[in-house]
Amino acid sequence: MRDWLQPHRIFLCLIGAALVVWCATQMRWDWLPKYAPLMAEGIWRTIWLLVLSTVLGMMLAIPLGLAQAAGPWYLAAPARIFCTVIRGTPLLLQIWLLYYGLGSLFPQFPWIRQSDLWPILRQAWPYALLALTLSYAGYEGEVMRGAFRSVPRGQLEAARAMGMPRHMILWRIWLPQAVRAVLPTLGGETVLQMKATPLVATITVVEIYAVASRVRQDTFIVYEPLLLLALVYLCLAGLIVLLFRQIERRGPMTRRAG
Amino acid sequence: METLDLLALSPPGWGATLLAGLWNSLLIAVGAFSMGLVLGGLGAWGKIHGGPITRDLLAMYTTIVRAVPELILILILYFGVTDLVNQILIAFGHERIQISGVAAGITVLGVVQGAYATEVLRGALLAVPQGQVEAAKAMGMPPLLMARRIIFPAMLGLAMPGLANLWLIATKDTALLAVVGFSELTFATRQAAATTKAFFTFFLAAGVIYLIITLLSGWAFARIEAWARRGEPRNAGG
Amino acid sequence: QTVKVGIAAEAYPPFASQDASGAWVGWEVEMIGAICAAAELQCEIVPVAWDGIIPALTAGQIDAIMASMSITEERMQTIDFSNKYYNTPTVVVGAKGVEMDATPEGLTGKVIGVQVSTVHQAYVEKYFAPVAGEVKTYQTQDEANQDLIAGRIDATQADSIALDAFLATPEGAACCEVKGTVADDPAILGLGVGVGLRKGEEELKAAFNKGIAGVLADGTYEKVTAGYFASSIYGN
Amino acid sequence: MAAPAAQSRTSEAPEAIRVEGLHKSFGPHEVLKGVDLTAHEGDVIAVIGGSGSGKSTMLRCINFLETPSAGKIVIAGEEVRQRPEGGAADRRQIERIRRSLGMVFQNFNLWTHKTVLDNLIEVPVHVLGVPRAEATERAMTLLARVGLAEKAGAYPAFLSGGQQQRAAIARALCMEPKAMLFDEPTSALDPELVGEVLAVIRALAAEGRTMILVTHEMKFAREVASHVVFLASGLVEEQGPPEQLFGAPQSPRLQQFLRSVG
Amino acid sequence: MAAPAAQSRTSEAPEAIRVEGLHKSFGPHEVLKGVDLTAHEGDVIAVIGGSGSGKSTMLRCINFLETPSAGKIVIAGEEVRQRPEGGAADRRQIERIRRSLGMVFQNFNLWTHKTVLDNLIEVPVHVLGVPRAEATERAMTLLARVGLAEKAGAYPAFLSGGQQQRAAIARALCMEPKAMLFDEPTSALDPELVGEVLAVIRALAAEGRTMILVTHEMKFAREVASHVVFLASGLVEEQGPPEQLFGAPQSPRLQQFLRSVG
Ligand SMILES: Nc1ncnc2c1ncn2[C@@H]1O[C@H](COP(=O)(O)OP(=O)(O)OP(=O)(O)O)[C@@H](O)[C@H]1O
Ligand SMILES: Nc1ncnc2c1ncn2[C@@H]1O[C@H](COP(=O)(O)OP(=O)(O)OP(=O)(O)O)[C@@H](O)[C@H]1O
Ligand SMILES: [Mg+2]
Ligand SMILES: [Mg+2]
Repeated sequence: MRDWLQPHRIFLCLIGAALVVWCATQMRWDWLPKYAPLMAEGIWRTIWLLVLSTVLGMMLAIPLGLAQAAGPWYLAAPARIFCTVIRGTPLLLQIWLLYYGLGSLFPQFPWIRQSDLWPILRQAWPYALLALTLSYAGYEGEVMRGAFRSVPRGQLEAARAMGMPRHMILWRIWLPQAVRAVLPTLGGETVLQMKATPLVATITVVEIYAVASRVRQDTFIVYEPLLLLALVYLCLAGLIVLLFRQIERRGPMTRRAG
Repeated sequence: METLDLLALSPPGWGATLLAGLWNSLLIAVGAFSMGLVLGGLGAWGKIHGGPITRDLLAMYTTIVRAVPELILILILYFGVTDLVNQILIAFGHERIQISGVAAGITVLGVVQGAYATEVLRGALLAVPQGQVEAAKAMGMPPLLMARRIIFPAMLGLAMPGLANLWLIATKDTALLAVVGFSELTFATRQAAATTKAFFTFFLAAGVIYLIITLLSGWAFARIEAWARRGEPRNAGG
Repeated sequence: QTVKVGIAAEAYPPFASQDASGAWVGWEVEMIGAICAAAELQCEIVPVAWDGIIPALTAGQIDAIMASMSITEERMQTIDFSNKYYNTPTVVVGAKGVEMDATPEGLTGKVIGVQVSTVHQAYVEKYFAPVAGEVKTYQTQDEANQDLIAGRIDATQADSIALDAFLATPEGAACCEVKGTVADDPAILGLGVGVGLRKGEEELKAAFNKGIAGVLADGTYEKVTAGYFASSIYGN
Repeated sequence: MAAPAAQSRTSEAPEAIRVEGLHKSFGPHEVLKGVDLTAHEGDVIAVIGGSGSGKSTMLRCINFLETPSAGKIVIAGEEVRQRPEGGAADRRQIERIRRSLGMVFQNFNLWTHKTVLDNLIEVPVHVLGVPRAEATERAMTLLARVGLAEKAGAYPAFLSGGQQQRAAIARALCMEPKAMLFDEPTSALDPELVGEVLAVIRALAAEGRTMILVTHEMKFAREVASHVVFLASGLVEEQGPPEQLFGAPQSPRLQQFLRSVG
Repeated sequence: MAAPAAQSRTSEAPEAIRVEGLHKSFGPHEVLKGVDLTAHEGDVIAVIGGSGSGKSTMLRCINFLETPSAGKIVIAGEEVRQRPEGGAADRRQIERIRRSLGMVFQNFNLWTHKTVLDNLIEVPVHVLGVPRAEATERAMTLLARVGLAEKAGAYPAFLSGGQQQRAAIARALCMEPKAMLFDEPTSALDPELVGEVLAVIRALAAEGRTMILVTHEMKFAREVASHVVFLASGLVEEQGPPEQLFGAPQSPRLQQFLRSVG
C-alpha cells in the first residue's frame, strides 16, 4: 500500500481521476441504461471466449512447440505447417472458412440435421471458440518453440542423467523454464487474443466490442461507447497483466541481485 | 465471371487493386513494425533498468496502449486531435491543417506494436544469462556497444518467435487504415468481394497472399534465428 | 464553396460501389450529382470508411453524408437529417418449403437473422423477437444470406433491394423465396434514408431538401432510378 | 594424513560398469577411439588425462547422454541396447539404469528454477517415490555434511562456485545410487572441502558403491582411487593401481604428464 | 620444477590496486566485512580461503561488477567515485578502469554466440580500436600458447571445460590489460596446463603487470604468488609472502585450513 503513495503515482492518479470526471460530465451517456443489459452480456461472452480459448489454445501450443523444437520430423513438420498456416492467414478468414465453409457443409446431411448435435452445430459459438483456440495455438506454438529451444541443454541433461522419465522432464524441468523465459511475450499475446475476439461478431457471436459498435451505429455517438469499451478492455488487460506479473514473481529472480 | 477473370490484373479484374492494397499493407506494416521495434527496445530497456517513475510510465504505456482498441486511438488522433488543433488554429486566424492519414495510421500502429514489442524484448532481455553481460562489463564495454554486440545477439534467438508474430500481426492489422481512407489489402479484398459477391474467391486470394508473405518472412525470421542460435547446442528429444 | 459529400468507402451495390478501376458508380452516386445540381450546390464526393464517417462529419472534414443512412429518432439526437430521398419496402425471405409469413404469428419459433443497427433490426426486435426462437445479428446482410443458405437461420428481414439481388443469385434462387412484406410501422420504417448533416446547419439542410424536391419534381429521380431498379424506390 | 586407499582391486566382486571398445566422434573429430574400462562393485576408479582428452565425453557416454559411435556399455551385467543407427533402443531401460547412476556434471547443471533443497529432493520424491518428509530429511543431512545447510532455500544462481559444486554432489548422493560418475567433483573446492569429499567417497566405497571419477588433482586421485586410468588421444594409455601409476609410470606420455605435478 | 617465485614484495613499485575497508552485503548476509588489500605493479597476489568466504565477491567488487556496501577502491592511484546510495558515479571512469583490468570468471562467461576467436578479438577490435588483422594475429598467438589454436572457430558450448577455461584466460590476455583478476583460473586444467598458465603469469609479472588471483591450489599459489592473502569470515585473516604463510602460518584458522593440504 505504501508504494502507492509515491508523489508521481499520486500525480498520475489525479490526472486519471480528472480525465474520468471530465468524461463523465462532458460527454453523452444517456444511451447507457438502454444498452446496459446487452453490454453485460457482451462482457461475459468476451470473458469466457478469452479464458476458454487461451486455456485450450495453450494446451495445444505446448505440444506444437515441443514437436517443432525437439520432435522427430514427422511430428515437427505438421506442427510447423499448422503454425505457419494459422499465423499466415487472417483470423477473419479462418472464422469465415470454419463457419460459412465447414459449418455450412453439415446442414447438407439430413442425418446431422436430425441428430442431437444439430442444436449445437447450428450455433455460432462453437465455431468462434474453435477458431480463436486454433489461432492462439498457432501463435503460441511458435513462441513455445523458441522457448523450449532456449532452455540450456545442461538443465535437461541433469534430469536425464538421473533417469527422469521423459514426461516428467517435460513437466518439471523443461516446461517451467521455457514458460518463464517467454512469460512477458505470452502476456502480450493474451492481450492480443482479447483484442482478436471481436472478429467473431461476423458470425453473430455478439461480444462487448460488437455491442459498442452497435451503440455507435444505432445512435451515431462515436467516442463514448468506444471509451466505455476501452475501459472494459483496460480492466481485462489489467487483470491479465496482474496475473502474469504474479506468475513472473514466483520462483527465482533470474538476475543476480545488485 | 470466372474466378480468373475476377483476379485479372486489368479492370474489370480486381488483381491490380489487390496488389496495390498489398503494397500499401506492406508499406504500413514495415513502418509500424520498425517503429515498434525501436519503441520496444527502449521500453524493454527502461522497464528493466529505469527508475521507478520510468517504470510506472512504461507500465501505463504497455497496459493502456495494448488494451485500448486501435480504432479508438486512431479516431482520437486522426479526428479528435486534428479537430482540436484546427479549432485552435482557426481561433488564431490560421488555415486548417490536415494530418496525413497514413502518417496517423503508422504512428498509431507503431505505438501499439511498440507496446507489444516491449514485453517480447523484455522477456528475452531477462533471459540473457547475466554472466554474458558481466563479461562485457568487466572488459569496459560502453552500454551501447554492449547492447549491440553482446546483449542484442544473445537475446535475438528467444525474441525471434515473438517478433515474428508481431510482424505477421502488423501485416494484417493494417485493415484499420481504412478509417483514414487508405486502401490496403484487407479493405481492397472486402471491396472486391462486396461488389462482385464472390466472397470465397477474394477471401481465399487474400489468404493466399498473406500466406505467401508469411512463408517468405518466416523463412527470413528462421534464418535470423538460426544465426542467432548458432552457438547453442540443440535440445534433443526427451 | 464546395460541399464535401461523404459516401461510405465500403461497397454497397447497387447504391454506391467502386469498380475495379477505382471509379465510384451506383444509384446513390448519380443521385448525389442530381440533387446537388438541383440544389445549386458545388459538390465533391469524399469516400470515408463507415467507422470514420461520423467523426469526419463532426470534425468538418466532410459536410454531408449520403450513404444510405436510415433516419431514426436515436440518430437524430446526434446529427441532423434532410428529408428522405429513398425508402425501400421491407420484406422477409425464408427457406423454401418452410411454412411462414411476414407476421409475428408466422414467424413464431423461427430463427431470424437481421443486419445489426438497421431499421430492420429495430423492427424485428419490436415485433418478432418476443415470439421468435432466436434473433441473430449479422454485420452485413451478405452474411445473413449465407446463413440462410446454410440453414442456420429460417428467415431474414431486409430491404427488398438487397434481398432481390440475393434471390437473383443461383444459390439464393435455389434455397429461398420472399415470404411477404412486413406491416408498416412509420415510426421505425417510414422515415427512410436521408442526407446526414451536422446539427444546426439549417441552410445546408434546406438546400438539400430543395434539391431532393427538385429531382423528384423534374423527373430526374425517375430517370436515374430506372437505370438501376424495376420500380420506384422513393416509397410512399 | 590418511594413507592412500588401501582397498585392492577386488576382481572377485561383481562387475558394476563395463565399457568395451567405446568410440565417439563429433563430426569428423574422433574423441574416443576404443576405450575399455571395467569397474567392480566398491571400486573407485580415477580417470586422469589432459584437457580435451575425452574424459567428460566418456562419462557422458556411460550415462548415455552422448550416443557412442561404436562400442558396448554394460551396467550391472545389463547391456544397454543400442539401435544400429545410434540412439538408445529402449528408453525405459536407459531410464532405469540412469536411476542407479548418480552423476555430478563438470559445470554442475543445477536446476535454476528450484532451490537447493528442491534440487536435491526432486528425483527422490518424483522419480523414486520416496516420501517427501523422508527425502527432505535425507537432503538436509547431506547438505549439512557438505556445509550447505543454511543455503537450502537459496536458488543456485546466488551461490558461490564451490557451493554450487557441493550442491551438485549432494544432489547426486541424495538419489542413493549404486554407482556414481563424478566429473571433476572438487575443481571448485578449497582443500578443507576436498578432504570432506574424499571422506564421503571413501565411505560410499566402503558401502560397496562403485565410483568413476574424473579429476585433475593427482594427489586426490592417489588418495581416493583403487584404480587409476590415464586417458590420452582417445585411448587408455595406461592403467593400474595408483601406487603403480604414480610411482612407476610406464608410458612416456604419462611420465611427461606427471612431470608437471612435481 | 622452478623454485617459488623469487620476486620480493617491491613496495617501491607504484601502487596498482588498493582496496580499503571493503564491505559487501547481500541482503542481511554480510559477506565482506572490511577487506584491505594492496597490490603494487608486478605483484602477483594469491587469494586463498574457504568456499563461500567471499573471494569471488571481492574480485567482482574490484572491477565494480558488485557495488560495495562500503569501502574504497583505488586503481592505479585513481579512486573509483561512488554515489552515496551505491553505484558508480561516473560510468566512463568505470569503463576506462575496467579496460585496464582483465578478468577471468570462475565460470568463464564466454559469449556463447561468438566463436572462440571472436570472443578474443571482440574487445580489442570494438572497444580498444586495435585493427582486426592485428587483433586476430595476437589472438591466434595466444590461442596457440594455451593449445587451443585448432578450436579458434568453435563455439564455446562445444568445448570441454578446460578448453573453455583456457579460452577465457586467452580472452583476458588479449586485451593486454595492466592488471589481471583471475578467479580460479586453473580449476578445470590438468597439471600440464597448470604449468603452462603458471609460466604465462610469471611472464606477465616480469613485464610489470599486476595480478590478483583466487585459487584453491596451494601448490600453485606458493609457486606463482609474490604475496598470499588468506580470507576467512569476510576478513583478511592473514597475509604475507608465500614462504611465510605456507611455511609458518600464524592464525589457527589458517593452520587448520592448510592441514588438509598435507
Ligand atoms: N548475488 C548473491 N546474492 C546473495 N548471496 C550471494 C550472492 N553472490 C554470492 N553470495 C553469497 O556470498 C558468499 C560469498 O560468495 P563468493 O562467490 O564470493 O564465494 P567464494 O569465496 O568465491 O567461494 P568459492 O570458492 O566457492 O567460489 C556465499 O555464501 C554466497 O552464497
Ligand atoms: N558437443 C560437442 N561437439 C563437438 N565437439 C565436442 C563436443 N563436446 C566435446 N567436444 C570435443 O571433444 C573433446 C573432448 O571433450 P571432453 O569434454 O570429453 O574433454 P575432457 O577430457 O573432459 O576435458 P576437460 O578436462 O577440459 O574437461 C574436446 O576436444 C571437445 O572440444
Ligand atoms: Mg571435462
Ligand atoms: Mg568463487
